[in-house]
Amino acid sequence: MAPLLPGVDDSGSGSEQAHARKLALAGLALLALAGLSFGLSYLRLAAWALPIALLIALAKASLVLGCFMEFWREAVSVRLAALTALVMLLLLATFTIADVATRERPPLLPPEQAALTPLTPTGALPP
Amino acid sequence: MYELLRRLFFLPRAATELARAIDALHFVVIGTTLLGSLAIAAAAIWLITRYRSDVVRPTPHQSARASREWLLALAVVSAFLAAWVVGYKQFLRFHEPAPNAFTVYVTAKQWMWKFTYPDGRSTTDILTVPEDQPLELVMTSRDVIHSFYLPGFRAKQDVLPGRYVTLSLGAARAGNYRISCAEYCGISHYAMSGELRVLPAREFQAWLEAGSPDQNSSLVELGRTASARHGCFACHTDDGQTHVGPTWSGLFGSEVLLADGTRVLADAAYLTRSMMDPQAEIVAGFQPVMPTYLGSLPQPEAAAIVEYIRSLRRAEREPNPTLPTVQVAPPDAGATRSSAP
Amino acid sequence: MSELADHFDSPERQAHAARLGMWVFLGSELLLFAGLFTLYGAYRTKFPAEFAEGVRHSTKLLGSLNTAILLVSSSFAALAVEQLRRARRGRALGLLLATQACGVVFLVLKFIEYSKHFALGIYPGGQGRFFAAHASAHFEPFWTLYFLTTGLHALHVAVGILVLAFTTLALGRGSFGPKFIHPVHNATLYWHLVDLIWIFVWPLYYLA
Amino acid sequence: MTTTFEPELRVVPSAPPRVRDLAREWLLTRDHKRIGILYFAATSLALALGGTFALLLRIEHLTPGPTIVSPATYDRLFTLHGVTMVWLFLIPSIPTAFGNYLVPLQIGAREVAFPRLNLLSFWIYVFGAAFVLCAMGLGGLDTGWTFYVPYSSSAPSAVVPTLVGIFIVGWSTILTGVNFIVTIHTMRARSVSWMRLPLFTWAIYGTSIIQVLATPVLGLSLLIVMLDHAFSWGLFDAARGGDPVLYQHLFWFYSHPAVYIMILPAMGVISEVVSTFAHKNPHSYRAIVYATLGIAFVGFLTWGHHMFVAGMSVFDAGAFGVLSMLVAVFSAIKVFTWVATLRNGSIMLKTPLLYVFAFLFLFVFGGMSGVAVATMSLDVHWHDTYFVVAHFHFIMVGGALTAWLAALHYWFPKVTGRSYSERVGMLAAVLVSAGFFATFFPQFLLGNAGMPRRYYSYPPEFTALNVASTLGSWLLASGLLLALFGLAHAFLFGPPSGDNPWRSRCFEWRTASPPPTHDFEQVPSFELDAYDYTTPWPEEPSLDSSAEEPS
Ligand code: HEA
Ligand code: HEA
Ligand code: HEC
Ligand code: CUA
Ligand SMILES: [Cu+2]
Repeated sequence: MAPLLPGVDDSGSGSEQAHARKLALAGLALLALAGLSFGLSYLRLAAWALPIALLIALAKASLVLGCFMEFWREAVSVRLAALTALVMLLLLATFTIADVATRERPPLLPPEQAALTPLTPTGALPP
Repeated sequence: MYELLRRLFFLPRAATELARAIDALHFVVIGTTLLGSLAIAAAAIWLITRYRSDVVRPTPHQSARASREWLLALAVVSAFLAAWVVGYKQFLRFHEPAPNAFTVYVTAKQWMWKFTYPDGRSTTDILTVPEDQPLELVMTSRDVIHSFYLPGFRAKQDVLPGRYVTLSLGAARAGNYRISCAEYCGISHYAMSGELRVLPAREFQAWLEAGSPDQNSSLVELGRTASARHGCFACHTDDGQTHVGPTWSGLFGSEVLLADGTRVLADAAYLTRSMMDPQAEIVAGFQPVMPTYLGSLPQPEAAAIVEYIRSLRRAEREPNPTLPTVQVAPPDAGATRSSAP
Repeated sequence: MSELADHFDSPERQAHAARLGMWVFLGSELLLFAGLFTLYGAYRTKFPAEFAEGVRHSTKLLGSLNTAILLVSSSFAALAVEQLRRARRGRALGLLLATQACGVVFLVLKFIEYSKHFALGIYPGGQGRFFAAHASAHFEPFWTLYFLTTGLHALHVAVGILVLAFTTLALGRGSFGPKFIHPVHNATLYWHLVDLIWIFVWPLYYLA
Repeated sequence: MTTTFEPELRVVPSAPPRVRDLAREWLLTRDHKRIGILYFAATSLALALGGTFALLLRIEHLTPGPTIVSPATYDRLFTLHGVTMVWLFLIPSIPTAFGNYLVPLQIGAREVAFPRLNLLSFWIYVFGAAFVLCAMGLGGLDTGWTFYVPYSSSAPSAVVPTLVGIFIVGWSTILTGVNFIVTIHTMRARSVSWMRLPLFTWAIYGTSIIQVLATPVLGLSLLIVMLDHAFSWGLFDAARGGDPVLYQHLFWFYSHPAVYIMILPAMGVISEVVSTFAHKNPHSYRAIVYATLGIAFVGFLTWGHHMFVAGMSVFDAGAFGVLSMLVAVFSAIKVFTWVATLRNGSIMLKTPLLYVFAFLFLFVFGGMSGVAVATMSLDVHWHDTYFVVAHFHFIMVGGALTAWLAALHYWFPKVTGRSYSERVGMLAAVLVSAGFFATFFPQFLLGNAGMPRRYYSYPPEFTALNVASTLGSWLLASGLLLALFGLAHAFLFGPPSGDNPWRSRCFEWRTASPPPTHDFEQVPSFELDAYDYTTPWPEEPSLDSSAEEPS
């Protein structure tokens, strides 16, 4: 496989070469995952389709981060910076989606108030 | 005491029980604010005078004990959380569906308030309601965001285009209350005001009878024809039979079980939401197939249909309710979308 | 351009500063897209059916091809840095050029995708005959978000290409060597971020 | 980066070479101190503009009906005032002017990490600010500083150019933030470990994190509004299934953290001034550091408290309510620490400390009124009334602007090497505080009485309180002018101050005042902590503080 890929060759010291091979492998794994995701999209997974696709995306993202961006080799400060940004993204999304998802229903009423008996017919107007 | 504090704080007369409760919390929180900031200032003055020195001397290195810091933080946070708990409970009351409510539809547009009553009549900028009956507003906007503000009720709710929002106000004391628009909505924002008149029951009845002489068909009747015209009966019935959708008979005021397991009270607000945003709350056992009527069903007709559905539970006992006659504005020409696919 | 600016006391510190600066900036970029992902989630919660249907109307094959292209380009970029570390400037240059070529192909395909949408009468903002024909459902949020997200992403691809091009030029002029590669590294980091974002855009708008 | 940066710019082509050189030396400088001073000049200009707009607003409210301007002009004025004050003055003011000048000095560095980026970011700011002001001055904008859709997407005014300008200024904010984060991480002198950093630097660090993470979200929301206004994309248009409340989520996700961008640097100033003038270590250094970081992070979780009545779900409203209470605790911890620092101190009562005193009272009042508006049922009444206007002016003027003045007086000798007149300074401080209180306290009561904000005219029963507020604003303005006059006079004619007139131990005072071009003749070892006042410095006679008083 190695000669097929530009940038990977057999010269150089062992560990350097291993690293280049690792990168190439990561690239292939990414393509394979993308293929998997693509294939799965033809199955009728209904409600599961999105979570599964996102999980695969997460796996791909970890590959890019870990292998290409050398995330784990960076200084702690760098990792913290990236992590903070991610956390903020999740916060923004969570609270905003929670708003849309929980609107127009007061779920926090005590049950005895929520469970009202049918109204008197003259509810509309005072006698 | 309450009256004194209320005047001291420049608060307008409170119209409802809830407004008074909110004022009580107000006094506690602002009282703490005043005392707290004065205490901090006093402490600072005292320390500055006490330790002021003309010669700069070395000072001892001091460090706070962590346990004390935590205790202090805990004390402050519990005070704040207490305020939140009380405040949240009161806040929820603005959103609780009230049994027996007198429901008014509010349409906001630049720069006026339009009110549609249960009997179908409409007024602009002046809202007249009976005393001692909980008041519920179902509101929407025709253009930008406005905010319906009743200082006397300590109540406010943004009014949004394309959505129905509700505001439960509780039963009010008789009197006149100022209505303002509190969300900036353009050049005449400051002039978008109105008045809420709460009348004792007898006077209200008189007001009802005095108004609208030239109305010729009951709101319920109008609701029935509107339903037919908009094709509701393709899926709904008024005689108790289940069709594509649930029957309307006996629906109003009942408790509806939704597909996600929660229960809601079928009040005017719920019914309106069902028409305008049917996908939001799906009745258990039905498919989410009902189209939205947002934009195609004008406000007065929606109100009429709700009144019609409301009438369907007493139809068995009390045919032909003697509701005052109504006049409904012509179908909204400004509706942006047709319902036909 | 000399390798060490006079206010830094060591090359390591300078490299660390450059990398940290880049990562912090990438975090900032991520939050630019955070708003779009958030809007996607919120509108999808509101209109689940329309979104599912919208995904079915998207140009899935082209979009997936673009995914593959970006993934490959990212691998090239990573390998380029690796080659540079081993002082193989020629190979590194080639790989960087290949990365940019991938980016250009991506943009061309994107352009084709857009013209296909336009041909169907799908324009941003719910304009076009597609929306007139589906007036009872709300497809507008999906498509407007689609154009906004992919458009902004494409803009980032374009900027990434420019950044890489400048880096390649500087590399060709011999500004960087094995000890001084963090400008190249930073340029590829930016490219990887563009890739990362696409990795999530793709399933959301094309697959499910 | 040692090669000369060839300036192509001919600033004043026909001017004699000396002026040209001077202009080039300043306008293209990469010296963090000079950039700080440039920023100071630019942001002060913004303050003067914004303040002038504010005075006009107040004059309009002298009578219930029309007074000096038309409704359309009034709407443009409050938008101009808000936009100028927030983006052109308060957000950049302390971090860019004082931060640029002092952070390198406080960490024992000779420069910020990216000096050229720093200069670039200044010019981006100037360009963006000019853009905003031209757009709003020529085209007018009447949406308020919040640009709520759908009004802003159809408002008949210069929406797009103004937002483009703010977008540009946002870039400057982000670049500055990146620069400071990297500087503080990588440029510290060897002996300056994290837990020895001066507190002002910590504050700038926390601020920068917010700047970097929040500003892009503002950029996106403005972009969407622009696309809507220009091309009718209508992403928030209800007729097309859009939801205007989502815009508010995005906007406040930026703008609530942005209020901490405004207050954190101010708090940093207070920490320094209290410690220096009490000549004592902060009562708890760690508490302040952790509270700074706490505010920076938890501050991201409370944006929804601006939307309690906006049609948000009651579940979300409750969550944001409780989180707002949590963030307030960090501020309380800081306040208690500052007060406790005064204990057992050796206090030198000078103008900056007087401002700190005003800050303590006004910030606690304003902050607690923030807790009050975060109490959900109370906010239903207060939202979008003058109560909220009073809340944020108490914090932004009574807190941040006061701290800005404190910083100005505190570091004046550091920057100019001259001392100002304490008598004028103190008189101005008293005038500013009294004027401030008279301006904004009545606004709390107006809010209680139910006067909505952004109102051109108001019912006559509100007249008395409004007049009081307007009179107060004149007192406030004269106080500010007096303070500026005092400093300008001292800048030209003030006597030399010596290197360390306040006997501070903080790191920036361990070099000459004003500092040499490369900050330190030789970077000191900083053996003594920044807040170690337990020993007298050997070379420093324990001075009679009255000897400092300029004649
Ligand atoms: C620098 C700016 C700044 C700062 C720091 C704050 C700080 C806070 N703000 Fe404020 N706020 C604004 C600027 C700011 N705000 C602006 C500009 C608006 C209006 C925007 C618009 O609509 O145009 C606004 C609006 C605003 C609202 C919305 C009101 C409405 O529109 O309805 C709310 C609601 O919760 C709020 C809450 C808070 C809280 C809880 C804090 C807390 O962080 C405060 C914490 C501080 C303290 C709590 C003081 C210290 C406490 C003590 C020392 C304790 C003393 C002890 C006891 C008495 C027990 N703010
Ligand atoms: C940093 C923020 C900041 C600051 C410092 C101020 C300062 C002041 N503000 Fe501002 N204000 C806001 C931020 C700020 N404001 C915001 C965000 C809004 C909301 C806008 C909106 O609704 O969209 C607002 C709204 C607002 C309103 C409400 C308008 C309305 O809703 O209708 C009012 C009304 O009184 C007001 C008054 C004042 C006054 C009197 C001052 C005074 O403190 C000003 C004092 C300053 C001066 C007087 C300048 C002094 C200097 C000179 C005069 C120099 C002269 C010139 C040279 C030497 C060249 N402000
Ligand atoms: C295509 C069929 C269809 C049409 C046409 C239709 N509906 Fe419905 N409707 C349904 C279905 C199915 C439900 C139950 C599921 C749900 O809640 O959405 C429903 C539910 C409702 C409910 C809530 C009933 C309950 O038991 O809680 C109301 C109110 C309602 N519709 C009103 C109307 C009105 C008014 C119209 C005409 C203007 C109308 N519908 C037209 C199918 C339809
Ligand atoms: Cu309507 Cu303001
Ligand atoms: Cu806030």
